Amino acid sequence: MKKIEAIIRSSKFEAVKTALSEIGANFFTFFEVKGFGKQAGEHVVYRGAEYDLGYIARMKIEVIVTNDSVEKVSNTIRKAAHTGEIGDGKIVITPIDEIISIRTAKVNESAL
Amino acid sequence: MKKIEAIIRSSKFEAVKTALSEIGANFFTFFEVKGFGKQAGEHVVYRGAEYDLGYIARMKIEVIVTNDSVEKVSNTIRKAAHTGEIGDGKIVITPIDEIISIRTAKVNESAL
Amino acid sequence: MKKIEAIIRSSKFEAVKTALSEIGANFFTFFEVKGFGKQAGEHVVYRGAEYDLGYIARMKIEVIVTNDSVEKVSNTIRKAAHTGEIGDGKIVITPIDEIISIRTAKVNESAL
Amino acid sequence: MEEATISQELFTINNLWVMIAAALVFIMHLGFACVEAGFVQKKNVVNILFKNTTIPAIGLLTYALMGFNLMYPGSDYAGGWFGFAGFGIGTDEAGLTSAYTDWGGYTYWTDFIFQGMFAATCATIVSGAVAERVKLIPFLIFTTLFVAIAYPITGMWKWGGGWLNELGFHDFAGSSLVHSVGGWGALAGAMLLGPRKGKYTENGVKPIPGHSMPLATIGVFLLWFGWYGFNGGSVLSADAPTVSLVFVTTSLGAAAGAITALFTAFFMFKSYDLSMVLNGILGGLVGITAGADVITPMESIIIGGIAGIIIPFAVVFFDKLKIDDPVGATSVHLVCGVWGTLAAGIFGEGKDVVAQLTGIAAIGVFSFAFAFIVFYILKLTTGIRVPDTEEERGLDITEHEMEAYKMF
Amino acid sequence: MEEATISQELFTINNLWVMIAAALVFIMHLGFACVEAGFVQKKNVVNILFKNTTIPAIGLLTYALMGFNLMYPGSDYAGGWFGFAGFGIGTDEAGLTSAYTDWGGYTYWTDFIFQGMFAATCATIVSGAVAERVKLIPFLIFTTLFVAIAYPITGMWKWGGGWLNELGFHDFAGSSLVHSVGGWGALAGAMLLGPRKGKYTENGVKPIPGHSMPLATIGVFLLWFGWYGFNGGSVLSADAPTVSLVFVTTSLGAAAGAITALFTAFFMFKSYDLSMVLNGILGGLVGITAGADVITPMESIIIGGIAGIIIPFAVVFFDKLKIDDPVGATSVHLVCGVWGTLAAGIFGEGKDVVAQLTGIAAIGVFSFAFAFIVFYILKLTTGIRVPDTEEERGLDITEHEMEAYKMF
Amino acid sequence: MEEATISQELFTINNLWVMIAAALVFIMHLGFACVEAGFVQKKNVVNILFKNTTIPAIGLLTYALMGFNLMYPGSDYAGGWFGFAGFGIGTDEAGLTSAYTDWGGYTYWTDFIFQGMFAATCATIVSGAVAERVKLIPFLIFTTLFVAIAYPITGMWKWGGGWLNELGFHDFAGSSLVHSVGGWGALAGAMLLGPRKGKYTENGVKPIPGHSMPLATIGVFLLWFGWYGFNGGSVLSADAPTVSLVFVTTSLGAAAGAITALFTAFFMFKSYDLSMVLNGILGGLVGITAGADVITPMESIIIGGIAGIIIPFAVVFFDKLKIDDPVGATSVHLVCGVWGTLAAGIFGEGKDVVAQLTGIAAIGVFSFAFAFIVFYILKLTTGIRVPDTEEERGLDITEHEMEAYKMF
Ligand SMILES: Nc1ncnc2c1ncn2[C@@H]1O[C@H](COP(=O)(O)OP(=O)(O)O)[C@@H](O)[C@H]1O
Ligand SMILES: Nc1ncnc2c1ncn2[C@@H]1O[C@H](COP(=O)(O)OP(=O)(O)O)[C@@H](O)[C@H]1O
Ligand SMILES: Nc1ncnc2c1ncn2[C@@H]1O[C@H](COP(=O)(O)OP(=O)(O)O)[C@@H](O)[C@H]1O
Repeated sequence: MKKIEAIIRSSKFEAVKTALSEIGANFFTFFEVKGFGKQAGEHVVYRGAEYDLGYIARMKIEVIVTNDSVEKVSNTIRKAAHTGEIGDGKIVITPIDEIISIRTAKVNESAL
Repeated sequence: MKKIEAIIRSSKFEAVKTALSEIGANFFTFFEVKGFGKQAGEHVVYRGAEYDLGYIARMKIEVIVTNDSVEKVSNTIRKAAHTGEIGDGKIVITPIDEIISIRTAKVNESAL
Repeated sequence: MKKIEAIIRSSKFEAVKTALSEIGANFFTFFEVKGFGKQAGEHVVYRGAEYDLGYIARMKIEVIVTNDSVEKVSNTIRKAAHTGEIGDGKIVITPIDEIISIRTAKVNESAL
Repeated sequence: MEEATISQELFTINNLWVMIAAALVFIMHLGFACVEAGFVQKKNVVNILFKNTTIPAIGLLTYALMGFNLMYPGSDYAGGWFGFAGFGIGTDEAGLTSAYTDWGGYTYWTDFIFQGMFAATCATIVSGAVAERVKLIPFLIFTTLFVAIAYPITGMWKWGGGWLNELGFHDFAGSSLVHSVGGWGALAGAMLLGPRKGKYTENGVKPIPGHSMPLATIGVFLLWFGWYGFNGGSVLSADAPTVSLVFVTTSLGAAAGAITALFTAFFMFKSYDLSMVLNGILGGLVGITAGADVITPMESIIIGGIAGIIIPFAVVFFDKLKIDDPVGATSVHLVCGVWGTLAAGIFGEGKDVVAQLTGIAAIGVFSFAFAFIVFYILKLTTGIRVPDTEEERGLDITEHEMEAYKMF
Repeated sequence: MEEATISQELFTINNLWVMIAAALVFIMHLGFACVEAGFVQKKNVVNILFKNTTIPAIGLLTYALMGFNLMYPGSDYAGGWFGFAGFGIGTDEAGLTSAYTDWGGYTYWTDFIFQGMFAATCATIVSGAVAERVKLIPFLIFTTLFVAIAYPITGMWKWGGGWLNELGFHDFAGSSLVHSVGGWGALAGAMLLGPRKGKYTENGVKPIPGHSMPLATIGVFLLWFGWYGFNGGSVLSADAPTVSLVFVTTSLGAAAGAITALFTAFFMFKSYDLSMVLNGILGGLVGITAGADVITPMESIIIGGIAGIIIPFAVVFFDKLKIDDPVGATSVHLVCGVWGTLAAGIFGEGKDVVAQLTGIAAIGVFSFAFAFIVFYILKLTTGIRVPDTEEERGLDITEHEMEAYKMF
Repeated sequence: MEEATISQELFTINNLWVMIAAALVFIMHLGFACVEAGFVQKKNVVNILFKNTTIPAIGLLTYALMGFNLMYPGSDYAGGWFGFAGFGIGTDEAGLTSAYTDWGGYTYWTDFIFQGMFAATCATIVSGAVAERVKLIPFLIFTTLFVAIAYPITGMWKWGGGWLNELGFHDFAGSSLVHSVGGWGALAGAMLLGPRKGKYTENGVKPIPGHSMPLATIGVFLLWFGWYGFNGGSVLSADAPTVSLVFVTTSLGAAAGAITALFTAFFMFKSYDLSMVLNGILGGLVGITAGADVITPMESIIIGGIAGIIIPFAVVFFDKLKIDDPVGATSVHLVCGVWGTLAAGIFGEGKDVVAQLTGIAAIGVFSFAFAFIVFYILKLTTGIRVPDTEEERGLDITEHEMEAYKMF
């Protein structure tokens, strides 16, 4: 089993959600993050002084998937979150040892 | 060393915190996340249009533990966060290479 | 490739950001978390009852780095975030299987 | 009604001031809404705003339907205890002239609107104390009955010319008739509901902090602002010496309450506690209200100052009794309302402490009993408390399917 | 101008009340700012605040420059349809005496400031309906033209003594002249702009909830508060019977709107919807405004109550038409404004339904056409809608390079 | 005191207006609280609210204790520079009649409460400039001394009939006597404290944005609203021509300040900067305050407009000097206060620029010196700045053990 973490543009969240649900990946967790990257942060002016917020507001999505759906899910996210302009974000795939369902106490595949 | 990540109901956070402290696991990090899962999101009405928030507000807890306490900690979380109804959440155990204490520069077991 | 996760004092965020950019590590993701640890939470009084917030507001930084820069980056964070007083936080290094750039679809080193 | 004794000009001025005062009292409803919303948790904000928006509407409508005629039944008393001049409002030509009242102060319509704005405040006071756990509809039923029946009846005893008035009881603008009436209702509600989950633990009181201090502060300032209408308008004319004295005593009472609450809270809790200073201001205002017209500015500082000292002790006291009041309504309105009524007897020239105590007791017994019985019947029938799971998830989602903030 | 017929005292009182009323109308601009800011998404809050802060400034300045003299051209009419007394404001001694107006109500300056405060409200109404997607500068250009030209022209038809006044059209404080004028502008803007992205999907309406209910609630209360000046001041004197009646009808209209909107929304959506109660209050207030001086309190409950029932239907109706109005301005100001104008004809003694319908239609055609043409020209030239990417990221960052909240 | 020369009716009207004006000035304290809270970081919100809640309380109490009698010592002057009529307030029958003042405007109590509401504003101005780093208790000590001693002394020079009054210095409602006095205190405090950590870096100014633009906007609107009492009440009667002119000049000054600040900021920073528009409104209001009674509406547009242009330059100027003022108090109150005082001399008929400059200088020297010395002594004794770690963690937790928001 793998954990797929995607850092995407906040504005692409709805598109990714829809795309995931179309391939039947309805379970995931997400939260707001901020990112430094090649894309410059927001340029901001406040009371006469300009500055760069530095970061961009982004959304992080975490999905735990079985090994054989890793590629499908990560491809789906990538396509849905893609604009082609700098700042699209990254998908990171990390190993997991075990996943346990709190409700059923079942583990791994059967925990999903 | 392992990282235990638990995605639980926000309303169970206090119970989990108490349970963890009872077994001496006083160190952890947590933050708010939102989750899509089998449990339907909140049903919401706004100015005459109904919709589903889709997600549920949840809490994510991250604890780094030594290998031999993985089971105790994960069991403790599971029991404290359990209601038996859909939406209880998941516990994920992932490998870590190293943990370093910023204060002491010690690593692994002695970093905790 | 590795993921470096650092849980630091919020007040040290600017220092860490500057230190990272000095060594050329300009790409990372961060978000607010709360931490329980040896450092006691904020002591708070509200309408005549005292209590402990329990947690401390902290910042979590996540950087994906190539294997050979792990040490440089983690040392940099550690030094910049260091105060020597209890509550400085932890740096955790975890393995990753793959990182994909959403914009270019390139993987691993070339995804950064 | 006798011949008009004042000029049309004075009549117009007096009437104008009482109308403006009514508008100022109206803004107190926003003050209450902000204070209570600020002092509850984020997950119950829509619920408290819903109540505080609905209450003035219910208050005005029921007051038009029956409250006004219960409170001011004219000569149609049952021994000064009860009277009713019939449903609905309306007047003839006389109601619009300076002959309408003895002192020629204002028109019938002005009379109604000024009194109507007062009526709803006592229900609003209750809403703060029962916040975060009371069921919406039973609470609104309680509100309707409390505003339509209980408030006008005790109000009549004094302001309607009833038996307390005969007795020499003095309550200028309602430390008792408004604030402690609301406070007794709050106490009954909080007692019957029980505390919020997790407030009183084995390890003592676990505070449940309000979600927004700016909101609470806005509310307190708006209440103070509206109080110039509440007290100043209660002169029922624009009479320069009296109204201006009332402005001064009201202001100094509030200021003194702020400062003494600050120091008392500091000595008790070793902390500069904004929530206590805010409650101290309100305590000072409530305390000054019964006697604002009959005391000197120096006495107003003493009365308001004592109210500010009372507040932190009262908060701790109710917590000791495990009576959970999220916004401190019982401390502010009940305790300081009683104190203020007493103070008017102690400091007010020619006022009678015994009459004050009689009034406090009579109003207290009636209001508490009324509220207790209504809440109790509701508890047995509809239930008055939301299920634990709803309390945990918050009333905004469970009762209103809405979130107060959408910050992401 | 005839001889002064009233005493200096009455003149001073009348003038004082109209000035205070002007200040109350001013605070309505803060009310609008809060309602609209509360009902938009967090990412567009600075933008809406910017507009609502700029609009009263533009309104006052253009009204001084030309609006006042377009609306009150004196006897210098073109058949009661158009007149202009020249640029700028200023007066002689007579403008400051009780001889200034027939009824001796107030000075020239008071006249100007009271009317000037009204002027900007209609542009503010538009800003809510076009929120979250309109380009800033074209919108401000529209605002300037709408306030400087369109509002004064229809205003003159009635209040300036023009043809609608001759016809017996009754619009006491502006259900039509202010609210539906703003509402028609809002409709034109919302139609030409199109809905916000993602609002109307294949699966039906996807609500885009406002970011802060407390802010919206503060706004509604402040509007209600200011309405005492809006309606009460429109008596144009402190005349006790009329102003106090207006206070009562205004209050009961708002209260009735709240309660009927609550129940209507509950039966329609099975939910205690705070946003509907808030809109119900505003609907009740708008509804009562045309006839507040000529109806009984009981009738005001009916009129406000019907407005409260209309609101949820109107909101659903505009959503059916895919006309996206983030704050409900069209439902509140346009639909209830039309209803209120009609109601003044139905309930007001001696008022003429046909004249009311004529007024509604004439004002509607002119205001809608004016707004449509201006927005249309702007659409063809500067464009009126921000690019999709800016809409996604929010206008605060893209148009103002600023964030509304800095919560971290 | 001479015989009363006006009717009881006029006396009552005048008195009523000044009382209402006092209530409007009161609400300015909420305005200040909101502006300052909105412009500071989230971690310092409780602290600034605490100060802004405490300041009016301290102001009213010390003004009752001694301020009023320092500012209005009657005939008991030391050469027009200093006088003191003794501790406490109180009056006899005469103080409540129309004979109280020459113009028969109001009662002694009204006099006190209107002046008392003014007094605290100057300390509030300081609190904004020293926000986010000043120690609470030393600041409150400063406040007490500044309000109780410094403000009344310079106030007496003009309004108490002292030497500046003899000289022909004109400051209608306090561009100098209130705003620049506060501004000088702000400057002294900000200079002695030094900037917030991280504000001025090698790479230039690093802005520290305020945490809530809605809060700041609410504050500015409330200040504008209250200014109708501040300026309108300073007529000290309800005199129709003067008060209505003041309403117009005040409104147009604020409006012009908004628009010119908008464009100036746009040309300087290429951005539609809400914070500058808000400051522009305040600048316009401060600018208009000295001469609001002696200028024409057209001149008010010029004066307010110039103030709006000044604001962005002043903000940049103080940043150049590394004087860190989180809310812009020095730009708004000091710079525009000086400008407004000068403008009253330039535009006001029969006013004397030299007298204006003398007043500006004398008041400036005294106020700045007083504030500087008090802050300096406090710096040497208690210290005036919180430790760096407390500044980093925020004053809410470290000084108040409380959080402003509990959003989770
Ligand atoms: N090395 C990294 N470690 C962690 N997060 C990263 C890293 N590189 C990029 N990110 C995240 O991805 C976001 C997008 O990256 P950016 O370089 O701006 O554009 P792109 O993904 O198109 O190359 C960043 O804002 C940041 O949140
Ligand atoms: N595959 C997954 N990947 C990431 N998070 C998940 C996954 N499945 C569930 N979750 C998280 O767990 C929460 C609970 O899951 P849900 O299916 O609603 O109930 P249950 O855990 O009882 O089966 C979800 O809201 C989501 O945050
Ligand atoms: N075992 C752990 N698992 C997860 N997070 C931890 C763990 N231990 C500490 N932390 C995080 O690190 C922060 C600092 O730890 P603390 O024990 O207070 O001080 P120090 O790092 O100086 O030993 C905590 O607030 C918490 O967020």
